[in-house]
This record gives sequence, structure tokens and C-alpha cells, in this order.
Amino acid sequence: MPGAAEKESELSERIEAFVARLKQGGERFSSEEAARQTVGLLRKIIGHGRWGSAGELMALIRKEGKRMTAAQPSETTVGNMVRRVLKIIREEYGRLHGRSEESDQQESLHKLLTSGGLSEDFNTPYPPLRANVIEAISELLIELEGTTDNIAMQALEHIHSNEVIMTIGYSRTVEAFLKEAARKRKFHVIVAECAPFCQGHEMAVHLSKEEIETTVMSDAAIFAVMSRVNKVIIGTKTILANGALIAVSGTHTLALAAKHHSTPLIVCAPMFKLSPQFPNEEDSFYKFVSPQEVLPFTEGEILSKINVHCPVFDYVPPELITLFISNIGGNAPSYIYRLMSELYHPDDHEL
Amino acid sequence: MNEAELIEAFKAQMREDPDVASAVAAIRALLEFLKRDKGETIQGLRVNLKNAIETLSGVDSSVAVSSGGELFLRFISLTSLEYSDYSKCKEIMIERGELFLRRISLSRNKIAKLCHTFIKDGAQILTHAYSRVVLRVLEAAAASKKRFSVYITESQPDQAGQVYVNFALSKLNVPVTVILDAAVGYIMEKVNLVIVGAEGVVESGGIINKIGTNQMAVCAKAQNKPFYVVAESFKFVRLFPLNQQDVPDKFKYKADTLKTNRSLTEEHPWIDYTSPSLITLLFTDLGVLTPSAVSDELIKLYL
Amino acid sequence: MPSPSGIRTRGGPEADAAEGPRACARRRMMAARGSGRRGAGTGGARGPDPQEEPPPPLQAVLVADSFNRRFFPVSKDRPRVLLPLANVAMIDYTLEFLTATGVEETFVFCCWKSAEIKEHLHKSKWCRRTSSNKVRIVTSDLYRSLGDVLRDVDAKSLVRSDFLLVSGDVVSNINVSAALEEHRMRRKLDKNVSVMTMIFKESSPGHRARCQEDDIILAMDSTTNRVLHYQRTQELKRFRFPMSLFQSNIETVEVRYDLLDCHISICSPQVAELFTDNFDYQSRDDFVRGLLVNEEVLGNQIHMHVTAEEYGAHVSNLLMYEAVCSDIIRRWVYPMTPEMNFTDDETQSYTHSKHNIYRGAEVSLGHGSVLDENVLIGQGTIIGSNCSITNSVIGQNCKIGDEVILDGAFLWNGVHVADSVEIRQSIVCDEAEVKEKVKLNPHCVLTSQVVVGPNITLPEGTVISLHSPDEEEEDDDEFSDDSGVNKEENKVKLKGYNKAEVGSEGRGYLWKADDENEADEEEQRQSLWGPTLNPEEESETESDLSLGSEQPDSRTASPQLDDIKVFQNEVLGTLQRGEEENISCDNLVLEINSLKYAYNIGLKEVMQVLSKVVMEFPFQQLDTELDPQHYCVMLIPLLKKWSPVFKNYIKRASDHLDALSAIEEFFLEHDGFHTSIAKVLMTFYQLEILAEEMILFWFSQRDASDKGRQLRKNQQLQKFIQWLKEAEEESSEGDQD
Amino acid sequence: MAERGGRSGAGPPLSREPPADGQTQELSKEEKLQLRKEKKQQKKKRRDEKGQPAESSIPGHPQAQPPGAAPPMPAPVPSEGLAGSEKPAGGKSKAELRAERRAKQEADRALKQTKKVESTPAAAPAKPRLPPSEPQSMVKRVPEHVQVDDPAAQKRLAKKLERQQVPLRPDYGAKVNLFSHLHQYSRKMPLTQQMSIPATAIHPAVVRLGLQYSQGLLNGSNARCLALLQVFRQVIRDYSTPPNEELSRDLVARLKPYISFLNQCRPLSASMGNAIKYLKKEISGLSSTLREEEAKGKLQGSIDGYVREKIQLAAEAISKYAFEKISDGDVILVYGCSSLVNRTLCDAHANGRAFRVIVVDSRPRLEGRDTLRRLVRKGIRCTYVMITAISYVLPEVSKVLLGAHALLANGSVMSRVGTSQIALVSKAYNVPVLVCCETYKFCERVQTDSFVSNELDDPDDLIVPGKGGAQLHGWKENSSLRLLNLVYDVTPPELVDLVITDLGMIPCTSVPVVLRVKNVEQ
Repeated sequence: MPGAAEKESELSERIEAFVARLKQGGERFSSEEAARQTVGLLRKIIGHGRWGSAGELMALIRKEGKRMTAAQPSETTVGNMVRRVLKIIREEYGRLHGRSEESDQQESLHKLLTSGGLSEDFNTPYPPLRANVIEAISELLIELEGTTDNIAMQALEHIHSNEVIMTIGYSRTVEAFLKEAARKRKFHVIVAECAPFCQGHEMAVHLSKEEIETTVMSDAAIFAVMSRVNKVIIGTKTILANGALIAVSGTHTLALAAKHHSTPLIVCAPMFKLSPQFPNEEDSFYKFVSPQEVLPFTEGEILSKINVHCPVFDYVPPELITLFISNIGGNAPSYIYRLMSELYHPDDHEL
Repeated sequence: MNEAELIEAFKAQMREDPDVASAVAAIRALLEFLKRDKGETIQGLRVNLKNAIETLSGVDSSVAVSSGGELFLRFISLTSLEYSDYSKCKEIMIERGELFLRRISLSRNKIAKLCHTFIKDGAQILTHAYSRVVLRVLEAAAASKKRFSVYITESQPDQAGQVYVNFALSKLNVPVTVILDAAVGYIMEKVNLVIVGAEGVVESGGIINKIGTNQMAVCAKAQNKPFYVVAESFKFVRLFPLNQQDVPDKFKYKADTLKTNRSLTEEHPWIDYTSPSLITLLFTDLGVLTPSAVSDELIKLYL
Repeated sequence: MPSPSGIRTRGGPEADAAEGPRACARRRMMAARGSGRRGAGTGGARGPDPQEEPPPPLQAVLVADSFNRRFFPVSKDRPRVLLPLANVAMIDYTLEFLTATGVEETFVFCCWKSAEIKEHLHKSKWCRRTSSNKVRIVTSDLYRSLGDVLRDVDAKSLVRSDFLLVSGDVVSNINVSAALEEHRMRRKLDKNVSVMTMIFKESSPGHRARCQEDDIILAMDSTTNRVLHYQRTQELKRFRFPMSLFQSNIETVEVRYDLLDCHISICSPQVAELFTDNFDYQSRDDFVRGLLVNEEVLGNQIHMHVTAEEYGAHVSNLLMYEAVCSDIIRRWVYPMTPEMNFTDDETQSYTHSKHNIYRGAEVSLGHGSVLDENVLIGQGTIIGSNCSITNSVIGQNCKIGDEVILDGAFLWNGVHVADSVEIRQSIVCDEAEVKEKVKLNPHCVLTSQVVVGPNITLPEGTVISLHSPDEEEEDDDEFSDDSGVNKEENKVKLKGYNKAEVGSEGRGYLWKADDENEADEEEQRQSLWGPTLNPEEESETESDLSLGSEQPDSRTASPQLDDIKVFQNEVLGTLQRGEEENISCDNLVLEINSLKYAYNIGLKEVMQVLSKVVMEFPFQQLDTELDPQHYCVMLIPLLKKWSPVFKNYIKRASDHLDALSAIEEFFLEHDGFHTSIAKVLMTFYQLEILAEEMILFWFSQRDASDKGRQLRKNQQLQKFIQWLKEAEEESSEGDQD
Repeated sequence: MAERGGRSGAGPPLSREPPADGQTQELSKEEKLQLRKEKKQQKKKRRDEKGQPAESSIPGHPQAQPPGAAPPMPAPVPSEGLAGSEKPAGGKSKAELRAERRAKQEADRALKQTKKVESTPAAAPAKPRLPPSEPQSMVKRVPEHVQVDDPAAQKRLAKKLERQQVPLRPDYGAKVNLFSHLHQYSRKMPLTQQMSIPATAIHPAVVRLGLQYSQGLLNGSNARCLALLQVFRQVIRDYSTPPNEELSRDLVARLKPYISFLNQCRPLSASMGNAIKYLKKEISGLSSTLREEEAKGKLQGSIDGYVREKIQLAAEAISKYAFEKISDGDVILVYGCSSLVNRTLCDAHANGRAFRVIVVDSRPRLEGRDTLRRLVRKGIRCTYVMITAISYVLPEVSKVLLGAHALLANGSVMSRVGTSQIALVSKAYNVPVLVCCETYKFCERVQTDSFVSNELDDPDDLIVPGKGGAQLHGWKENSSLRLLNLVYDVTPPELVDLVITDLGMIPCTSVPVVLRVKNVEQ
């Protein structure tokens, strides 16, 4: 096709830009945006990339995917989207290959016993594959659009009137969720400001604009106030395969406090935040920004003598979580593994 | 093929390959049995196999054997559903059986690959009794330039832990300390994680393993330490014990002690049951599972 | 320094000059109202105006050479900008900074070892097609200073609009867009008066990243962010601020000592032109000082932008190298952290874990080795057992034995360290080897391929290199030292190594002489490591070692007499030439200024010298004994001609008094001419060089010597004064109605 | 005030009847005695109520009746209490007022007499009653700084302050309704700005102190308590008994407005409460036979004594005990800035223990930075994190060392907000939690949550200058947005492993024991 070269160079530049932006560790760069951009880029790659068979395509996607994921390990949505796309390719290929759905399942005892060949190859080229895959991806994009609304829809099922709800930091999903509920019910929201970035302030201001009675407090008061709270609703950065969270730092404390007062802890997170990784290398999930945030450079001489840490994320073990609300409904943490196996193919867990 | 031969085949398997899991040995033996079986009908075959399994578990009463047997039966019946013609069906069975064996022989490496990433550099690991899978995991960790040290219970009554150290652990050069079974509570606060193998994984997601596992799990829970289980998927067994009492005696005691019909009250049980609530994660060749995922697998297989 | 009288007349506030830096850090003084001759700093108002054309693509000029030899002998093997900082070349940080801040075209000017720099850049991601920042490399061996570079920029007219000027050793994550916006706005508002915006970082005194050599104290107008006074503080016990600072009608003068110069400046194309115009500008400091001093003449201003949040520093010596390195490890330069691998170099991928421990791929650690905190280990490095490593950076493919202690050590690539070695706060360059049981005390430097040991302890501040120190002499005359060295690679190891210094198996020459001459040692240590934070350590200046930018101001503020003498002669010469080829006053002023810098003469001295010279000028013409009439006849036209020159220098009250005292002095020396003093003063007065109240004040000064009183008794003078007095009364009466 | 009325109701009817019908006939001897005991107890009760003008005698008022006249008047407290509660009902008649005033005088005289009685063996029966009456006196009235939501209480407070010529401090901004019973002051408008305080009413030193409190220049219960004692020492030095007044009584009366002034500036800390209690006891304990100079000297001496043993020596003892618990290679986590903890650490470091410290800090106060500077200056290796990041640092921590604002009778620890959640997370990582607290900070109050009695600091502190924080600026206009700047929180005993006091190491459940011991020894 004509202009393929320009197209590719143009594409690679866009990828560069995206990677660069991820590396800049852009605050205010929402996971949803990241997810959408990733999928968009991948779709372009599939569209303009040079590949004959599904196998080649997947190799290509993996290659690009690796780079994007490596750019900002804490931004797991990128990796998740890559895996989703890979899964889509597998399915489309399978369909063309004339294989029934369930045979391409997460591997199981059953499969262990019954299935025939060890692993199928993706080498038979199918002309319609490109079109089909792109179509499927477009559907995925549409799905991404709607996630927040779908979650907000369920608000009224979880918030009754005159509740005292605590949340921490700023999460678009939670904001939408609460606002939705506020249209019908009156309740009181307490926001932990989440130092040093204090995203909580923004959250509070947004909520109060909707006439929701909102209180901002410092993170130190979480446990003190928890005894009067009757629900904790938070967002998260990532849901890990064992149902644990990687959420803004301070969440672990919040969860423990909630546990201590046995207050239900509800996590609002769209599906694309589900990551098939396990918390084996937590450090890679943590993200550390400049100590500036915690201790200003102007502190002078003592800075050279001390260590200042500023982790952005916390690990929250699954046993502290009561419920996940995703765009496909509510789930218990113990069920996450199932959703995981539906979303991703086991072979794609590490790219 | 009569019982004696069968048992002989089983024992032979164990002998020639000390590293083999008893379940695998059993399955191999059964496959052998299947090959030599003269039966003409599926039903006949099933009956013979059932008896064969009985005799095997008579030799070795471990959960593994029975789970292996059950798995084999299930596999027979599944294949028999697909093909009506008996002889055709049989060779398919044999062929698939081999395939199956080849698969599960890979499972330990799979597990090791999954699990060793959970061992961080400088970790202190507590383990219990003698488990080949755990050994494989530790080897993998050591291979990936991780520095860790191991505490292992001597695990009375048969000192399996001590044996384990002498035969296996001493080979990979990591510091190993053998501790008393009674010292689990003491050591727990300084270890980072607990890894144990399992004889059988029951439907609840709990495990059945060498006596002492349960107390270790309880301690770990009390100190908020992760308690990991590594087990191949063929150890999954359709069993749902509510508590220790609920575990069938044939598993708790050695086959020969069961034969001597003395009252079991003064016998030491060899295994105990660890409830899923105490287990952090299970590492199987099917992937890393939360306890709740186990029953899912079993359901998929048997329903 | 203004004489107290100057203050009294102005009734301004008492600005005590003998003030410690800490005391006057961020100290705010209201300027005195009244007759300030300085123009007010205009253009404080900001605000987006509707017809805003899209700003042109941002360009940057990166000077990949520090025209001095602070890093010798290290920089003999490797150009300074390629020295690894946390295993990444300095210039990469600078380029990353430029790219991140939105620069779209960068000109890299290299001189010393330009080939290597070129090669490095070509390999790097900056020259990829996809890079958003186009890097163009300009090389020439003729560059001797920043001045040359900028003149070349002007000559080649490379820059189209405002551009960033940085040196190749700046590490920063500042986003200059805000500063740039201000800069453009300023230029829009008050028609290109402001030519440059310097970027500073707030950091309290005593901060490690504040290198003493670069320490500055400056006065700013906090409403307009205009720089009013800029001074290096190194080795100054007391600071002097021109009185005019506080007399000008700028409301809010702020004297700040809490600033760290990031060496990042936003320049307008004019800057390059100015450099071309003023041949004597070598460094940015010359430029700044020049601009600030004769602001009226050139009519340009400098502004500043202070950032509190972001990080910016420049590696001017090894102490700074150490400081910046550890700041990078401690993530101050986020997002430019090692594990981010912004250079896209697969050998540079690190994993970050607790306590800022960064590990490259396949690093192997022996049992019992502890990485305490802030450690960076490059790919493929092998570390033995029972080592303790803290606050250190280890390059790629190093081999480190057992029982090694590394504290604040900076090992570059391929270094071999044998068993039970101890290294503290030292730098070991590429492929160097440290044998068993060697102990490196703080501030040691082993340049590449040097071998030391076994069983030897290097005293503090040892520098060992394969290049022998005697290579120095040849190129000492060179202006830029770096360039001269190319020819010397062939003459390495002409004499054997001293085993006593480098150990039995050692290879390399000791670069500091031990005890015989303290001074050299000091120089060495300083030139490499720069002054440490406790002031008594820096006794020597490195002025004679590096003829770089620091040179002029590293002297103490009050110049020695001989300087003044020389200066005087120079001025005289200038004036004579001026007389003969009648050069315009402006040029005279320029020349005098440049002389002023060359000899680092204070305004006061200039004043005195100038008037002295002028007064004596007639004698130079014809040295026959001439009488007062002749003298006046000859002098007055000169005065008339040069009045602009005087005006340029005589501004503040103090200047007047200086001039007057100089004149008085002259007349005291030649008492034959007492009679003509009145005439002279009259001329000065008529030419409006000297203000009447000043003359009156001078006259009424009581502290005059008896000869002085003699002089004052002179009746012409009396008359003149009388006349002045009356005139004043009249004028004041005139005011009343 | 409900409790109070209730208690007066519980009191013997005798004390109640007289106001009902102002009968003025002679009472029998034993009745008199009974009456005195009654009064004595009332007195004791009132002494515990800091800043409460139970028997606020108008200083300048001349003694109307000649002393020794038969006491025709009822006990003051009930009437006073009733007066307080019926005040909102409407103004009182002259007669009532007079009655009240005379009641007060009567009370005073009665008090004097009781003193005499006590000193004389005649009142022997009174003695044994003392200890049993102690626990009763512990049943405390609700301090008015926790019943802001009760208008009656507020009115009463206003009235009282007015009587004492102490300005009433206005609340600032909207409060979180959970905390509407607490005061919320703004640092921008300190107490002394709105009205000039007559030097006669309040000693300038006290005013200065009050300002320092309200501006947050003086923080930490130790510092505050020390400052308070120093100021009172000065006050006593400058004090001179007015003619025909008695030092022991007049001085107490003089201190009351001071105390309520300080209380206005910032609610008193438990430590200060105890100190004041002690001081009052000392003052009223003075025998009237002492000459003024002697008395003042004695008081100043006792103040110094208190400072020395209760605070300085206590700190020494604690750091000695704590030293045993700090071992080499420890990683110790501290929170905020506790003078005691800092001292302990510095001592341990000076005595050659090798340990690392992790300083945890929280907005808006950022007191941890002071701790950091102090420790670093001493050469201790430090790490500094925000409170949100504790779960990141805790795995490496071996001990948590916390300071305390007060130890409550139910064993819970009242301390800077955030302490409790640090204890909580530490438990989750099973890291032992140690609390350092001098015994003089123990107080009889019991509290199960951080709501009932707490303090609200200036909400504006939460606003971060610059990035993002700008949004919060308009919070006052925004009706549905509230800022909560809590000062203290309460750590339940089960989260604390050990309390290190000057009496040694105790589990915090045994606080009441210590209290009892103290009460006996006092």
C-alpha cells in the first residue's frame, strides 16, 4: 500500500510520544486515558503494521507492549490493555481456525486430561483476521468509554440515605459514583486529603459543588474518625490477581482502620484495572517521586544526612476488602481470579 | 495383570525413580494395568481399575495415591464418552495416558517458575517436612541469584525434615537450619514467608499434608506471614473435610497400621488438615490459585 | 562603598556593608525615595493579550565544553560532558532536560574531544528519527570561551528567537515554560529591554548542592524579578552593594542569598549580538556584570526566575559531582531516575527497591553482602561476599572482591576491586584496578586504567593518572587548557612510576606533590574537588590554574595598588588615543569599562583615577612648567570633550565626592595651581558633571587637612562657593512661590 | 449542667430547703456541723473543676456582716448552680441577686470556719471522711469546652467570662457537625485583638502566654505546662494580698480568671489541669498564720518542686527505662514531635546505642521536621516519611516509640492525632508499640473515642499554599464543604503494648492503679 513508510514512521513517533509521556510520570494522567490511548495505538499498529499471520501480529504487539509497559511499571492498565488485545487476537484466530470457544479456556485439570496437541501454532494466515481484530478492538474501546458510568449506575444499590462515607485521595470513578448517589440521597462524605499531593482537596471541592456534604481532613485523622463512618468507598490504581490493591498510599491504613471497626470497604474499579500479576515484586508497583514533595529542598544541610521516601502507592491485601464494584457488577475479592481468567489468556500473563 | 504384579509395578516405579510422586507412580502403574487389561467392556474395565486402585491404596494409603487413582478413573470415563468402540477407545486412552503423564511430569517446573518470584532477595523461608516441589522451587530461586535462608522443621515422627536436609537441601548452597517442630511459633516472627508442599488439595481449597502443617499455618496467620502451598494439580482430590476429625482414617494412618486393627487412639496421625482460610496462595501447574479457585477446578473436572 | 555622607544627604537607610551572607539571606529593604538617577524597572504587569501569535519553536544552545580544566586529569581521557553521572553521561541529562521542557532544536557546541562527543550523540536516542528534539552538533577547536561560542552563534545566526543557554553539565528537571512565558511577556511589554532570564533554585545556605565557588548573592526587584546586582560570594567576607540600589525608586529591593544558580538562562537573540559587540565578554558572568553595570549605556536588563519545586544544578567540580550524583540516586531529579532509563539504553535498565537500591540486569551479590542505602549497581557487576556498600555508584561489569567497604565511592565501568579494599568518597574511573588491602581516603581520584596497590593507603586527596603532571607546562600558556592536550597522548609514561606512591604493582603518576609545596596540593585538591563546605579549607584560589570564568571574581574585592597604577596608565593611554584619533566618548567608556573588568577595579577607584588622569592630562601634553592660566586653557576643552565620560561615571552622591576629593588631591599636590581650582570646579559645574550641593557639601567638609583648609581659603574658590550659595537660595526662593 | 443540678438534688435536703423558704431561725448545733461538712465537700468538688467559678467571690467586695454572725444563708453551690440553669429563663429579681451575693459571702466565711474547724481537733469526725469522699470527687462535671452545642452552657460561660472580665473567643467557620460540641478558633483572630484586657483583670504575663498558646507557638503538653507554671510563679511573685483579704483564698480567686482566659485561648491540656489542681491545693493548703512573703516563697518553692520531680526527673527516669528497651540495630519509628521521645532517643544515642530512626510526620503541623532536625543534629541516622507511607516503612521497623498528651483512666492514650493509627498499623505488622508518658499526665477522665473531648485547630491550616490547594481557599463560602483539623485522638489500650512511665513500665490498663496510688500520696 502507498505511504506505508510514512504511516509507520508517524506511528512510531506517536508511540515514542506516548512512552515519553508515561516516563514523565504524568500526574493527572488518568488510567482510563492511558487504557484508551494504549488500545488506540495498538489498533493502529494492527492496522498499519507489517504482519502476515496471527503469530507474527502477536509477536509485534508483545514487542511494542513491552516497551510501553516498561515505560511506567506502575501504570498497569497499559499492560492490561496489551493483554486484552492479545486475547482478542487469539479468539479471532480461534474463530477463524474453526475452534469452539471453551476449548480455548484457561488451562484446567479438565483440559489437562482431555485436550490433544500440546499447543497450537498461530501461523496459518487468514486475510479477514485484520478486519475482525480491529472490529473487536473497536468494541473494546467502546466498552472502555462506558466503564465509569456503568459503575456509577450501581451507586444507589450501595449507598443509603444519611450515611457517613469515607474516601481517600481523588478517584474519578468514586467521584462519579458518589455524585450519582447524591442525585437521589443525602449523605455525608469525609475525604482524607492524602498528603503530600492532597488530591483529596480536589475531590472534596468537586463533591461539595454537587451539594454533597463534604469534610476534608488530614490523613492522620483517618482512624480517629473511622468509628463514625459506616462505609468506606475508594478507588484504586490496580487490582492484582489475588484480589489485592495497589492504591494511593494511605489506603492500607484506611483499610486496616475500616477492618478494625469492621466497616465495609468498597472498591470502585473498572475492569481494565484488573492486572493478572501477583504481588511478588511489590517494589515494581510502588512508584517513588521526588522527596521534594515530602521535604522541600530548602531544608538545607540536613537533606544530605537523611533519607526521604515518597511512595505513591500502597499494597492493600485482599482480606481487608469487602467488595469490588466493577463495570460488570459487584464481586468478592475471592472471585477476582475468575474474572482474570476470562479477561486474559494465561500465556500472556508475562509479556 | 493381577494384584501382585500391579503392586510390583507400583513399587518398581517408586524404586527406579525416587523423585516421582506416589500419585504419578500410581497412575503409571494403572496405565500399565490398563494396557494389560483383558476386559472387553468399559464397565468391566472400570470395575477392574477400581479394584486396582483399592489394592494400591492398600500399599500406600496416602491421599496422593487415591487422588491419582480417581483422576485416572475420571480420565477413563471422559475418554470413553467420546468413543463408543471399545478397542479404539482403549488405544486412545493409552495414547492420551502417556500424554497425560508427560504433561504432569512438567508440572513441577511450571510451579517452580511461578513460585520462585515470590521469594525476594534476602528472604527467610520456613518450610515443613519433605516436599520435592518445594525443593524444586528453592532450586529455581537459588538459580536466579536470590540470596535466602531456609528454616525447616525436623517434622517427627519420621524426621522427614532432617532427611530432606541431608539428601536435598544441603546440595543447593543456602544456609539451612533444622528446627524442632515445637519451635515453629518461636521462629515464625523472623521468617518472611512459609512454603509447604501438600499430599492432597481438597475441594475447600484447604490442604492435607504431613502432621504439623496446620499448626504452622495457624502461627503464620497469627503473625500475618504469607503461607504458600505448592502442589501439582493431580493432587487435587474430591474431599471436603470440615475439621481434623472429618478426615478419613485411611488417610490419617499408614496402611499397615490400619491393617493391624489396634484402636487408633494411641496411634499418631500422619497428616492433618489445613483450612483454606489459613492459606494465602496455592501454586499449581494450573497457575497461581487462591484457595477458592481450587473447588472451581474440581467442579470443572467432575461436573 | 558609599561614604556615610552620601547617605546622610539622601537620608536613605543605613545599608551596612560588613554583613555576613547568612544575615542578609532574603533580606528586604525599602529603597529610599527621592532623587535616584536609575530608571524605574518597568514592565511588572503581566497578562495574556489577545493578539498572541504562536511562539516559534524553542531552541537551545548547549555548550559541551567548560572552558577550564577543573576536571583534569580526569577529563584528559574523556570529555567532561561524557563523564558518567549515575552511569549516564552528563550531557544526556542536559539533553533530556531540554527535551522534556519542550526544546525542539538543540545546538551542541563542542571543542575539546569533539569527536567523542559526536560519536556518543550519534549513538544516543537524540539522533533517532523519532526524537522530538533535533540535535545539531557544531564543532570547532577555536572556541576558547562561552563568548566565542555565542559570537559564533551570532555569526552563523543560528537562533531565530529566544533560546535556552545551558552548559553540558546541567542536571535538572525544571520546566522552564513558566519562566519562558514571563520572559516573552516582558519582552513584549517593555520593548526588548530584558535580554535574559536567569533561572535559580531556592536552596538554603549550607546545602550540599550549593557549590561554594558558584555561590552568589544578588539583589533583585521582587515586583519585576529584575536582577539589580549580581556578585559571587566566594571568599568574600563582606559584600558591597552600590548605594544606588537602595536609592533608586524601586519599591521592593530584595537581597537574596538563598539561591542556587542552575546555569540555565533564557536568552534573547540580542545576547549573542551583545557578545559580538563586546569582545571582552568571555563568560556569562562577564556578560551579566557588564550588563548590570553599564545598563544605561546599553539599556538592557536581566531578569530572573526562581523555582522552589524543581531541581537544577550544574556539575562544576568533583564535590558537585558527588552531590549531584547522590541527589540523582535519592530521586531529587524525578522523573530522571536511574530505573526510568530515559536514555532508552537497554544496558541501562535498573530495578528500584527499598532504600533507593538500584540494580542492573544480572548483578550478582555474594552472601552476607549488604547494600545499605542509596546504591546503584550497573549491569553485569559481580560483588563478592561480606561487602558493605552504601551511598555508592558502581558502573557496569565491575568486579568487586570480598570484605570490600564502599562508602560514597563512585566506580565507573569495568573497575576491578580486589578483596578487603576500603574506598571512601573517592572516584575510580574506567578500567582502573584497586588491588588487595588498599585503602582510599576521601577525595582520592584514580583516572582510567590506573592500578594501585596492593597493601597501600592513599592519603586524602590523592590524584593518580596515567598522564604525568609535567605534561602541564606546555599548555599552561594556552588560553583554554583542554584544547592543548591533544598532542600529549604520545608523551605518556616517559618516566617510570613511583612504587612508593602507587604500590608495588601500581601504574600511574601521582598528581599532587606531597609535602614540599603545600600550595600546589591545595590547588590540586581544590581544582578537582572544589572547596568543601567548611570555609577555612579554601585558602587558595585556583585562579592561576584555571583561567576560566571564575578567575576575576575569585580575587578579593579590593585590588592591589599596582593594579590601580597599571589601570591608571591604561586609562591615560586610552584618553590620549581618544585625544589623537578623537574617539567618541561612548567607545572611551566601553574601553575604560573593559579595563575596569580586566583589572577588577571598583567604581570608586575608576572615578578617582579618571579625574586624576584628566587633571594631569595637560602635563602629559607638554611637560614644560606651565602656569595656571595655560593649565586652565588646556584643561577646560578636554573637560568639555570628555564630560560624557565623567557623566557616565559620576552618578551617585558618592561619585561626586570621590571626584571632588580626587580634584582636591590633585590641587594639593600641585599647590602652584590653587588659583585655578575655582575655574575647574566652575567648568565641572557648568558641564553639569558636579552638582552644586555636592560641591557645597565638599567645601563644608570639616575633616579636611590643614592644606585642605589652605586650599579652601583661596579667594576665587570662596567667591565661587559664595556665588553657588546665592544661586541656590534664589532657586529655593523660586520654589517657594 | 444537668449533672450538676442532679448532684445538688442528691445533696441532703437541708441545703436545699432554705432557698425554698428563706427561713432565718437558729439552726441546732449538729445541724450546723452537718452543714459545714456539706459545704466542705461542695468546696472539694469545686476545687476539681478547673476554671469554674464555683465560689467566685467578687474580690473588691467589702465584708458586709461582722464575722461570727450566725449563718442564715443556704449553701452556695445549689443556688449558684440553679441560678446558672435558670438564667436563660429570664432575669432575676434584686432580692434573688442579693440573696445570691450574701450566699457567696456566707459560703466564704463558712469556708474560713471550716478551715479553722479542720485545723482544730473539734472537727475530728471530718478527717476519716476524707478518703472515701475522694472517688466521689472524681465524678467530674462536663467541662464547658466540650458543650459548645448547648446554648445554655454557652450563655453561662459568657456570663462567667464577663464577670471575670475575660473576653469570649468567637468560633470560626463552619464546623463538622460531628464536632459541633467543640470550639473551633482561627489563628488569624487571636483573643486579645478584639478587646483590650484590663491589666487589673489579667496579669500581662498570662496574656502573653495565652497568645503563645492560641498562636500555636507553644506546643506539646510538657512545654505548655512548664510555661504555665513559670507564669504562675511570676504571678505569685507579683501578687500582694489586698487589705482584709486572705492570701490562700484571694489568690485562688485571682487565678480563676487567668485560667479561664487561658482556657479561652486554647483548652487546657491534662498536664496543665493536673498542675493547676496541684497548685490550688498548695495554695488553699497554706495555713493562714503564714506571713505573705513566707507564703509566696513557699508556693514558688512548691512550683519549682513540681517542675523538678514531676517533669524533669520523670523524663530522666523514663529515658533510663526506655534505654533498656532500645537495643543495637533497632529501627525505631517515632511520630510527630514529642520532647520526651526525642530526649529518650538522644540519651540512648549518647550512651552508645546504635539504632536508626524513622520519623513519621503528618500535615498540617509537620512537627516531625523539628524532631528530624534535633535528631540529625545529634548525629542519629534518620529517615523521614509522611504518615500515608507508614505501611511502606513498617516492615523494617523493630519498635514504635510514641509520646502521649494524656493517659486516661480507662487505659486509652490521648495523643497527637495520627498516633492511634500508627499503633494500629504497627499491630498489623506486629511491631511492638511503646508509649512514653510521665505520670503527671495521667488524668481521671475516661474516653472511648476521639470525638467527645477533643480540640479543633484552625481549619485554614489544611489549605496547602500553591499547587491544587488553591481550591480549598473558598471553603468558607461553600456551604457544603467543611474542613476538619483535629488535634488529638485516642488510642485504645489493646493497640499499646507498653507504657513507660517514671514509675517504670506498665501496661496501659493499669493506669487507674497509678492514679489511685497518686491520689493517696497527694
